[in-house]
Amino acid sequence: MIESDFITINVGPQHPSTHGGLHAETVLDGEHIVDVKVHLGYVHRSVEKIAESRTYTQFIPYNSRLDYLATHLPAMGYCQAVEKLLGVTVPERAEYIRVIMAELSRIASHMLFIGSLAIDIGATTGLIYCFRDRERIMDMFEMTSGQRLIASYMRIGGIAEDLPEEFYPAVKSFLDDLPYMLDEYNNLLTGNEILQARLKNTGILPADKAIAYGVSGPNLRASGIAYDIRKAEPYSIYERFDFDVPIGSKGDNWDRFLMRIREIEESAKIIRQALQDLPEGEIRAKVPRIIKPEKGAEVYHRIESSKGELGFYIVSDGSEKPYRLHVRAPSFINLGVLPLISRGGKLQDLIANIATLDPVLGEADR
Amino acid sequence: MNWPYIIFYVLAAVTIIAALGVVALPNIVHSALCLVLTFVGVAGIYFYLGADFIGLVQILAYAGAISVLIIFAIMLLLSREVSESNPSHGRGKWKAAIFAELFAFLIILSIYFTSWTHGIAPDWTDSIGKIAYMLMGDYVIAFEVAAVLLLGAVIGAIILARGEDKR
Amino acid sequence: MRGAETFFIDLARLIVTWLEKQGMSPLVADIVLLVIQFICIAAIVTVNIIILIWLERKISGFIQQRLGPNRLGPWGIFQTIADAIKLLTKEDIIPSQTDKIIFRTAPIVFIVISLMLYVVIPFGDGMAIVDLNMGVLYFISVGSLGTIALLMAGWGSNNKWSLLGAMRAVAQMISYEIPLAFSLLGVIMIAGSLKMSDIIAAQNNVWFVFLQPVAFITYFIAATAELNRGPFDMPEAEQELTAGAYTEYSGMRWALFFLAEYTNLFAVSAMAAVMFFGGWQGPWLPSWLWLPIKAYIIMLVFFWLKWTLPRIRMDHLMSFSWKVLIPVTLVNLVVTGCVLQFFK
Amino acid sequence: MYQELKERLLKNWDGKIEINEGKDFFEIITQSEILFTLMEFLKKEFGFNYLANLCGVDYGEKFTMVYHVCRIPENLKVCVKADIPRDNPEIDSLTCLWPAADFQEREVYDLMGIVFKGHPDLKRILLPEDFEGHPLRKDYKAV
Repeated sequence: MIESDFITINVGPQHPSTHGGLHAETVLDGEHIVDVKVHLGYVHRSVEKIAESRTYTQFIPYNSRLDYLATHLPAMGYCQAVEKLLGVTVPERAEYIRVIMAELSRIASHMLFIGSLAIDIGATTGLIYCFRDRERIMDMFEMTSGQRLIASYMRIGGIAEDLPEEFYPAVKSFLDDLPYMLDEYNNLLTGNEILQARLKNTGILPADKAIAYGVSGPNLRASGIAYDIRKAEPYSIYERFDFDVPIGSKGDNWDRFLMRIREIEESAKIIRQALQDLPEGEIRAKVPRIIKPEKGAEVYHRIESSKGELGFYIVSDGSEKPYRLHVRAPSFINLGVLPLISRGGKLQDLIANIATLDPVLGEADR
Repeated sequence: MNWPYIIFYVLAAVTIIAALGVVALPNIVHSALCLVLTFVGVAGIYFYLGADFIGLVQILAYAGAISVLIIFAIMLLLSREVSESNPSHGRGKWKAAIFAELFAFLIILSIYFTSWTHGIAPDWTDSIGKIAYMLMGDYVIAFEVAAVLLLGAVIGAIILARGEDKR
Repeated sequence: MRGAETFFIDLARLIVTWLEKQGMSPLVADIVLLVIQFICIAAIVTVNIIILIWLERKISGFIQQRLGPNRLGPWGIFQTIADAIKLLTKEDIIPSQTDKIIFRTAPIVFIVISLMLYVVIPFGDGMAIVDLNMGVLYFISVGSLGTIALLMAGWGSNNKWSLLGAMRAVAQMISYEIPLAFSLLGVIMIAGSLKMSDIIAAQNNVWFVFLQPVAFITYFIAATAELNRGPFDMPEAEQELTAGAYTEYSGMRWALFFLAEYTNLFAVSAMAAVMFFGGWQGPWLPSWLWLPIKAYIIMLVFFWLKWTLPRIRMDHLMSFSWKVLIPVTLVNLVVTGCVLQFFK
Repeated sequence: MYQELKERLLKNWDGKIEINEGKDFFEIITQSEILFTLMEFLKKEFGFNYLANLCGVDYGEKFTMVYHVCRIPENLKVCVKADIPRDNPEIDSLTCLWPAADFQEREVYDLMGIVFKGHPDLKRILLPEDFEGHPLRKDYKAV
């Protein structure tokens, strides 16, 4: 009997389907994956070190560059962490606007997920459709902050500026059109036989493994664990909104894909309620110009980002700069599960697995 | 010397040179590709002789499928040199030479002693219909038996190649 | 009207008689005519491909709600020509660790094989270059040689992605040749001939697509796989194998592969038109316009599929061929044979 | 639940651990020697199945490892802190309890220079393998 050799190929860091500088060293037996090793650090910017030499306010824009696909979420998480450290209460209106922005970011990120998953498995057209719709969210970000991709709109104690007049009709028409957009995705992708064959029963992540590996966010919920920090430990004003936490059953790629489509609907629900209840008033709390939390104060604040549990651990030494700032990046920890779900699959499944884990390398490498 | 002869000699030359390449080239993939060329050359000679059906089947089955499978197997083994891929390479060189010479001698003898007579060229305008009637008429049992035999060989090969259930 | 119909045939006759008047023997004149025909085919193929590439980009743009090429010439029609010039003037890069001979010959082999397919295609009434007695068999067997070119490209590049792409190409093309040939057999059984002109003549009353719908569908699927087009574009698979067998190719060598793929695309579509849609037969227009029209309509479906569907997985692809397509085509053959026998 | 946890913890490790309540997280301050057994206890006895976060802090004279452990989906939260001497920065790896620790411990090793005993593949993860120094230490001088 002739034994064939294994082939080791480097999927990335220069590869069209690795969502940035991800490097998966893959050992193949023909088309079968024997082993995968994840190498990171190709876009490491040492954000945590930079934080130690920036004041609390100066560090805000760096957050938007962590998860640049859902720009408001990390900024919101950071600002809330600092507010917790200071004990600042954010005005009602600012909280509502934050929630609207955060959920719009989540929708933008999930739309990009669907689009990039589509193109990763060869459906080029799906990408364009999702990007076309995501563009409208980008336009809304531009209206509010002047920036499309990496808006730094959040401030410690509130937000930078109030919503402009043209924002309301834009977000309303977007929400009205959203069901049609989702219909289009469902017609083009979800109902597609080939896509279902590619995603169903591939990259299975059982619930116990998902928890043990620290997987969070939609990837964890796809495995059937109803754990959403917005529900489990409501931050901001999330306890006021009525929304569901969709869960999957198997934790395969198909569940992870469906999770995103259903979360878009839930996010839209939250935005609708927030728009309805949006109060008038202040948009920023009175916060001293130079922020100096008390010495020895520390906080671990976590929010439900579009990728999972995004945590900020901040230690203060009483100066105007954080003594230590650690970002618990969901993409980084979710990637740890890639070898587990890819082993024994096919090379083409690996691409789908990377796409459905939805890593953002700016966040994973920091 | 007229046109048809030139065509024949060109085809023969291509076939023989390619066949020599199969055995002489050091790189195993090169020799496999030469094998394809040999098959195509032989197919050309079939065309030249008027056996167009056999010529096309030669291209379809040998050049298009069997040689490709050979190259496929070579690629899977991932070794470029003949000496690497064959552990018994170079062993028993002299014995091989003696037997090859004996064989060549036999062929020369048989060529020499055969009385080559030019037959009347058959009417080949509908060779395919005749082949069809023969396969499905007179020789149907032999044809079917061969088919069953091949099926058995394919199933056996698959079972052998799968080996132990690895995955 | 009559003049338009036989325009090319009259032209060919004129050339031959003129050559014979110059004192050439009929055989030499025929060979000269053949050379002219080959040059014409090469020219037609090139122009055709320029239009095809432009059309595919426009159609993909339409499907994806973009404009597509729109800068050079009206509706961007000269974009492909500009691209061709760019590709021609690019530096010819041959990576140092490649198998030089194989790397260089692979694109040439591929384009030559795909051009050879055009020899038997009847572009109009009596306008095949050679109306071979077994034209269909020729088409299938020469088409099967294309695999070797991809293998050579994949092996010669000395790149793991390319090797994987080549292995996929071989597995895919060998598996799909069988349903391709079997689905054409149904048509051949009804027509009772392997000759293209006979098959077209047999469709005088009714197109074979109505008599052999199953065969047409299986042919279409198998042809998509043979052409390496989406959703079966395994060997290239930009998103997985980073263009597979073509990874190391650039400039004109890469363009040759591209050209060969489109050449094949037209040949296979023309073949589908001949086998299932009555070939060059059609009212009003001259016959040499009908075949391209039918082929283009079939190609539009190929474009449509490619730009809509995701890529299928390799093992699904193989099991689809062996477990679905081949049994279906075999059953189709048996049913066709029984019906033919019954109505004889 | 937290009350029961407190009682059991004090029973097992009285004097060796310190418990702070009333914060966002139920906080246990422990020593690096008993960290592993404590964590194992938390996981096995109280079902803290989810290691949310771990990171190191350089306090100049010592390092502190901070672990945030949760039990999901009930969302019980515990923060465990352990000091490590600066001259011998070693602590037990938690990879065998929570595979989630794998990447995070490699990150701490990479940036902070804390060695995790029993980690299967302790290599730099974010920085190149030939990088010198550990940037998140306070005495690291960025050029």
